[in-house]
Amino acid sequence: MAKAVLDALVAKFPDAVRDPYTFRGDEAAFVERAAIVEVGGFLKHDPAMDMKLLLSVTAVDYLGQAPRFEVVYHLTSLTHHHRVRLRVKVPEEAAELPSVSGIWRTANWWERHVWDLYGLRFAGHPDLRRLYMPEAWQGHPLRKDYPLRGRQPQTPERDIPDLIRGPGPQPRSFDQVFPGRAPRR
Amino acid sequence: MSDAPKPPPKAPAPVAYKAPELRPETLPERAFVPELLRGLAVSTSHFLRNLLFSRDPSPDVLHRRGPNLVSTVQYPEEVAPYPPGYRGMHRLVPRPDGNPRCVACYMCATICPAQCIYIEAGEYPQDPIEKFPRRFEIDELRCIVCGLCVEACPKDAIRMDTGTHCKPTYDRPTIVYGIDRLLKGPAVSHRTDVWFKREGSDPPADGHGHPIPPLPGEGKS
Amino acid sequence: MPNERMDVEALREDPLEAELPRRNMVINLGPSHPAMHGTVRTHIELDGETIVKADPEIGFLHRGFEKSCENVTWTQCLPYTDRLNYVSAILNNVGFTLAVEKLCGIDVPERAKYIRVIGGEIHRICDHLTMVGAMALELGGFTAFLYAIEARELLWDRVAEQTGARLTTTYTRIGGIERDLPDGFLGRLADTLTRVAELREEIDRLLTRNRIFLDRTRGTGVISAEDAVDYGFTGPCLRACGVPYDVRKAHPYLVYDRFDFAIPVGERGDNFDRYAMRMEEMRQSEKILRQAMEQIPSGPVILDDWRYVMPPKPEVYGSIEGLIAHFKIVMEGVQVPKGEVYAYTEAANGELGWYVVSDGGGRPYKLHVRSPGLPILSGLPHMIVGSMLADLIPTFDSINMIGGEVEQ
Amino acid sequence: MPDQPAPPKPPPPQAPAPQPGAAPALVNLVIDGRPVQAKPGTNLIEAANLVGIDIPFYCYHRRLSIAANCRMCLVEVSNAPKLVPACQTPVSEGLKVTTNSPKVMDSHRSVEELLLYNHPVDCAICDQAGECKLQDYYMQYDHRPYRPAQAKLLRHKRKEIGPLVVLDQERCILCTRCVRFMREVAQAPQLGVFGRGNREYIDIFPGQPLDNKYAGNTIDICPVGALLSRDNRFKARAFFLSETPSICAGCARGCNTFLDHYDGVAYRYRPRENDAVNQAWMCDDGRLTYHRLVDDRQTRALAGRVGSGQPRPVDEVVAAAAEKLRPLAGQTGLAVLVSPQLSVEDLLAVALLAREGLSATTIYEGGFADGDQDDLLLRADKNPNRLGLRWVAAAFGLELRPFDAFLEAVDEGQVKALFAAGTEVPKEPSFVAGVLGTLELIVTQAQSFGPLVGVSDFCLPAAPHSECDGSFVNFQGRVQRFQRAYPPREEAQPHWRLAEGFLKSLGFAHRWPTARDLFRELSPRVPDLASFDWDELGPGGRPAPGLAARPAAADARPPGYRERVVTPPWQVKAARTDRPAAQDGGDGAPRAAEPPRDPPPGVGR
Amino acid sequence: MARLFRMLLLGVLIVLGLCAWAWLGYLAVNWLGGVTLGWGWGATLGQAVAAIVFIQLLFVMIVATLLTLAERKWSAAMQDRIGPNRARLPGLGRFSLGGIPHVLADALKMISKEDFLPSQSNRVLYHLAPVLNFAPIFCLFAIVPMGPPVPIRHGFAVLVATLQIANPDVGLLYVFAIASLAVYGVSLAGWASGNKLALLGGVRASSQMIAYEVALGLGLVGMMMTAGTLRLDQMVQTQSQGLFGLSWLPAWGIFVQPLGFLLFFAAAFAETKRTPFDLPEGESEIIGYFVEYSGMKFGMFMIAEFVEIVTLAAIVTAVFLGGWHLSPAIDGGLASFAAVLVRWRFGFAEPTGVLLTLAVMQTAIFAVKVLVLCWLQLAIRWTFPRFRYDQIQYLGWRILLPLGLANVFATGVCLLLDPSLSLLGAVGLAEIGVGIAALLWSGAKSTQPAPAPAHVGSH
Repeated sequence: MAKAVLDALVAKFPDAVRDPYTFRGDEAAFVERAAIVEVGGFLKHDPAMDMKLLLSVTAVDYLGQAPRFEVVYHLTSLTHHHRVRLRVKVPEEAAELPSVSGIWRTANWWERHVWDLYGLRFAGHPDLRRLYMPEAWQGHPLRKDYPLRGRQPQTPERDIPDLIRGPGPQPRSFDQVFPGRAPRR
Repeated sequence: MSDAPKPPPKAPAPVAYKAPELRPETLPERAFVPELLRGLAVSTSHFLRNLLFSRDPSPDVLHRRGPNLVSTVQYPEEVAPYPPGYRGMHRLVPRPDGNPRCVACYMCATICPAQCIYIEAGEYPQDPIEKFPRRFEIDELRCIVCGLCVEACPKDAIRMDTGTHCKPTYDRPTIVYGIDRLLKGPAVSHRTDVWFKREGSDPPADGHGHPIPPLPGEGKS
Repeated sequence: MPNERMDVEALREDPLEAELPRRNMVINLGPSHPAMHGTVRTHIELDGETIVKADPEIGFLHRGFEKSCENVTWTQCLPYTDRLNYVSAILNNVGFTLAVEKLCGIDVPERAKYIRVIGGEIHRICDHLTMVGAMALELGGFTAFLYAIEARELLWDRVAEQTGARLTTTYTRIGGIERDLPDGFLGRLADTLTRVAELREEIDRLLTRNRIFLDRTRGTGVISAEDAVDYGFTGPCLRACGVPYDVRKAHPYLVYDRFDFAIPVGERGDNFDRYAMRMEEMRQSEKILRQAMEQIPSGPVILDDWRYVMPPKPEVYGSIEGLIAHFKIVMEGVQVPKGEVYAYTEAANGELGWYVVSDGGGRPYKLHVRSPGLPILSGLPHMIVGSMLADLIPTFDSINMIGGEVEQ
Repeated sequence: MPDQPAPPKPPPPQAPAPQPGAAPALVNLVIDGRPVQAKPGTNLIEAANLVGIDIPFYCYHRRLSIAANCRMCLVEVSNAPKLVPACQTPVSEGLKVTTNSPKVMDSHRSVEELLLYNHPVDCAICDQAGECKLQDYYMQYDHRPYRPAQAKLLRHKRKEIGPLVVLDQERCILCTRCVRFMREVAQAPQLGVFGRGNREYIDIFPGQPLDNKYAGNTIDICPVGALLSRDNRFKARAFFLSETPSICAGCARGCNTFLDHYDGVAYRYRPRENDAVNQAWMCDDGRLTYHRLVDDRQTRALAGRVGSGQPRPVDEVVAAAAEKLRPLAGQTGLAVLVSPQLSVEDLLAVALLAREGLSATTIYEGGFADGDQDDLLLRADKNPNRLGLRWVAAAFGLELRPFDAFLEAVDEGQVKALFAAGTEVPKEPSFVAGVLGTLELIVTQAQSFGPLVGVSDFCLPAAPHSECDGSFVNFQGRVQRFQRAYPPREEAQPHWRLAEGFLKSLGFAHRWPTARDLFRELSPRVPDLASFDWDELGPGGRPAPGLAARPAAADARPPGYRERVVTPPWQVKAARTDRPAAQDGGDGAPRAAEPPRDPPPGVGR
Repeated sequence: MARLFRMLLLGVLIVLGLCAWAWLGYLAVNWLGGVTLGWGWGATLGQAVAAIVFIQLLFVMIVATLLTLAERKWSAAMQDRIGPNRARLPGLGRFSLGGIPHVLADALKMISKEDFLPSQSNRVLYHLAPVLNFAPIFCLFAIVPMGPPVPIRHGFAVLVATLQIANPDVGLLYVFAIASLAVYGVSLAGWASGNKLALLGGVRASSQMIAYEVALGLGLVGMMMTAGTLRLDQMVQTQSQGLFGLSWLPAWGIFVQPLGFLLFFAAAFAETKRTPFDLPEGESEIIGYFVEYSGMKFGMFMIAEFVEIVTLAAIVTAVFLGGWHLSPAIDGGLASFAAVLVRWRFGFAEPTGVLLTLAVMQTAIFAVKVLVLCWLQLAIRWTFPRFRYDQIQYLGWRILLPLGLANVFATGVCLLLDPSLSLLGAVGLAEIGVGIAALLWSGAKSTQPAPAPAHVGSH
């Protein structure tokens, strides 16, 4: 059903949309970074597509692969009930892509979500702030190289010892975990 | 449920969307008082029923009978029964000889999403089980009662069938439960347990095919 | 901001006619506030009692759901999903396992599907009762709230029988469900539903036609259908605007295509319609439940494929094959094929989407939740700017924001 | 020192040249439809590995003779009617190999079922669970229930056959890897196969325990849980352990190892393949040296002599000790004792401290006493970095004198004060402590408790090589990096950081955020280190999806189950800004940090 | 059934207790009045002192205190709960006394809690506000007559003993004057706390007071015209007659002025600042003008609320529910019963004794009416949602005010046409009939749960 969407997309944007595929019933295609706004506008406004509902925007961090990041858009149509997934590759060196919040207002928060957790910037976003983390947070937590342990420098917290194992060799303060690398504010 | 699988029921034709009827504004609604009185009647009827009639003390709220509608369970005096299968506090299941069935395989500690189980293994010198938990501690403050440890136990050694929950305390260390407090409840044995297989040593004493009469408490995990 | 200026010139010319210097009042509703579910902070600018600007700020309940899930096995993710929308945990469980099963390409037994529907619909009623009760409570109608909570308690008792826990169920498993329904459960569930229906109708009598309630909810928090779609609304909030979109109808999953039920649709997209949607959906859910209770077949409740499902306990206790499979699943997790899927279900507040990426290992490489609450919350300023401070409360209630789900 | 412009970076070492007379005619074959080019004589397992196809096997080992008795690696080939064992079959031109046909899969499944037929239900008590090939291949190829036919055979369980090894005959699948290893590599055929048919079993000869120095390798190569270590039996489950590339500090060989650790505690060493140093083996003595990383650790800074030392903050103790040392600087009464257990980075910093901070011209060599030596791996010198010590001392113009000379000097009363980096001494420590008790001032940096700590006036906690990054120089002159496995215990710090503290207290401005910075600043002074690129072996992250990194261990096992310690992004940034710009030539820093940017709009709201 | 019996017994006990209280009150009034009369100071002072003790301290304060418990117990009964029953008195074992010890526990808690002073507050006003709120409300009860006047001879003087603290000629005007003072306490509390939300609450309270003072007054104007006086005891007297000459149908305010009753009740309810008029508190929006208060200062706000409930119930009883009268027929029966009692006790029907006994019974009737009205207020508070700020103004200015004016006009016309209350009573009963009809009609129509739209909000 949504195969037609992919076909139409490839036909309309032969340069920008590539590698359409279907996996487990999900239709998806890769979209060039610069063309996402154009493709999104087409998908929303074309009556045959009519994808008025942007379900979510998220990103994946393929650490170690060449374009490291990938931003994923899920779209659906409330009239035709077809769905499509757009994948946009974003390299780490230029972690920025155009914002679609001008097309779907819901993208506003989803793009803040991606910026907060992955550190990808959206050009043209009206209000690109962190969504969950405090503004002073360092690093972007959902990146694969963000450590699981360790404390953020601006959140001095009381030490909560592990009841069973005791304080022991567990990381306690920043200096103990990473000696000599006291972070700078 | 009968054993024979029923054929899947025939699917009725899908129903089209339909909107509920929205009625226009009525005079009684606009006039405040009648609808307010009707609301008042609801609470008053509850009030009078609960005031004048006595309460069925059945701890199962659903099955309280009579005009009184009070659904409170007065906790220490009345205890609402936990349904069978309710995930209560952990217990370590004993063997018939009183030691825990646990062999310190760390499966529960591995699957525990909260990492609240701490185990230290020791070695039995002679026992065919070889391995036992020298320490087995559960930090009940961390435990999220998901029940995955019970599912992950390959020896039926940890269960959550106590029907109670962890008692509150005033300090944190006392809420770490060790073997002494966790080991309780009836002993359990399965026919595949190691101690049935190695009564003697060299001549094979078992197999899975040999029928060994089931013991009390077996197979009720 | 025209309100913020001090019109000094005019003051000098004619002190009586000049606009008095004034500033808008800025207040923080939350993060700790009786009407802010979870811990949300809403930064509000007031002109008198009229809201000029609103900015919801979330993150106080952010627990790093995705990061946590990326570092545990697929099975261990399940307790985390309970805590997304903690009022309707089974719906989250079902959504997550459906996503993983879609990626694995497996289908669960028929009975498991029905049981998932039953658990899910019970929790849908619970969720709607919570919303209705909370709305009544925060509008001051305490009695209706407690009737809703009483009904919810009864349902949670059934959930406890079914799953072993009242709130955080951890009920489904990849390939099926954790345990079969207990004996006599369906009968007790039918009794419970009857009693819940009584309480629901009493709430209805207390609220639905009450002029005060109508005044408070009609015409407040209005959003048009176009705006709602643009903001990514789904679920009852979208249907209240008149858009008949329900995943259970549009893309039937599990066995929803076998039930006869209707999708209530509103007209105005205001708080009252959202409330009415919930009331009506509870009736429809009860209808679904009664049909499911009639149709449910017997049979296994979980797959018999040891790559995805832990072997039955006798096999684990007695055979090395079962033990190995058990160990591998516990130690390394279910080895989910490499790939990515987006699975979607109708949760209590809208489309719950799971974007799952697997690298072929035992842990999710990426697990993204499309929580229905987040887009709806992002549309909150649109719904309340220009209305009064007091309207924020029913609006906030009617979108039924669940902190755990929105903030992950 | 930092003011001087850094010398140009030495050219990176050339990749080892291919075998002379290279480019022998390659053989072309097709495995599962993929063309493969392999050298003649390569067997099918290795050839399939070239294109990322895994053929399962139990008995095959790259460094042992081929037995082909497990029958797990049977594959279909175009030139034989029956399935052939891939380990034994060399590649041939035009061969078509199928490793995933139904016939092959059925064979795998049958073999697996056969091997599990008599296997005890033991995963719960077996230390191998989690790195057991039976488990891996069962899930991969069989995953079907048990078909009961008759009782399982019972054999000896838990037979302690040597000081380090315990044997469970029931779990054994008779792959004979251990027998072959003892015969071919250890040259001590202490294990044998006894019995016939399904009563066959592996055992030692009566009255002759498995006591060879290399017997521990049989634990590593045993694909199942039949041979297990008595040392860390039941201490930790294999699936909890994370592995970190490390170096054995047991002797001057410097065997490459994996250090397996969990939650900040080391549990074992496993050999890591390195053809030039240790092939795939290590000795039992070295295997047990991980205990030094765990037991009797000295983790608090102490001030005050003879057991009365009170824990104090490290900075305070360093400053106090430096104050005491300052008037002694340049005097002959101050002796500096340096242990060759220290890493190159530690030595560089300590040498700088001795030469410039304390104005010493001689240093004394500490370290453990010599021991056994053999032809395979063991070296008499039981210290991992003696050559490095010599290099560094020479480069810093320090005369290196043996420990006996130090004792003589003490006896003659020439020594009034001692600064010891590392408390390992070649004599009986309590004897040395008694001799040193007469000194006026003893400052030590110690990693573990001992008599020398007891007589110290100031004792600082030093971190062993499992807790910091660094490198050792083995007896061949080979510089080998090791990685930090976990954060230092409690208040311990690497020797070089303690030395940095001393230098700072003595008025020097050296500051090294990481060991890498230290090495880059100081190693140009040492000509022998010039050709070593410190970043050759950078810290690893999580492997990319789909590319399951197979560690080159003696036995295949998936990477650690628990998280690794990754450098957090904010720290990398700090490290980068700290580094002098002149030396920022390499790009070896972990690429984790986002480039610094302006704050996002709306921050200062 | 056992519970039903217990509850009935409890009701009888309460009535008997009220009788005993009234009897003691009359004796005290008589005695103290006699004492001051004997000293030549006139009887007023002594009567007032006795009435203050018996009405304000022994009735209002005790009822208000018990209402704090009753609010919880009664709301629990409406909501299928039990309510507080855990506090125990030492020595009484497991008897919970229906939760009454919770009142003591509450008081203990209030007194022992930290007395918190926000750093941004105005110290003086912050401390003063609770008193400013409580004092006027406490004063309101002064003009309420709780029982009929009983002439008692003291020597040569006749002392008219009555359970009323003061009986000024301005009567109800006193109520308006003093009630509007209480809002100062609320506004000042909101302002002095230095909290924006509290300030909003204070502002809301002031505007609400302004809007509802008008309706409050207009609701009573009709009754003033009917009774032709401002004095409450005379209003009660007016209501003692039968309507249309029927001895079973009393000419209560609620029958001759149903609209006035509704207006006054609604407006007075708004004055108490309880749901649905609890905007100044609005605990789910702004947390209320007392958000920064703790301990006994908060306790004073709270107890003031309950005192206000009792006062409102008493004024409504006096003005609209016939005070201590039931109907002429029942009053007559009670008088005969009193005579029988007195004769049984003293052997002959001593006139003063008969009057006193009747007064005691009628005072108890008054008190029971007050209690029932208190219950009604609590039921309303726990059932309805809260208005919005603009809706409450809309209700006050655009519904209650015109209705009140119309009511005054209609009352005037009726009284002009027929000074004996018959026409007024007929109109009033007609209004009630229409209301009941509408209720029944809506009940019949609203079997369908589907909602109806209301008018769109005013913005």
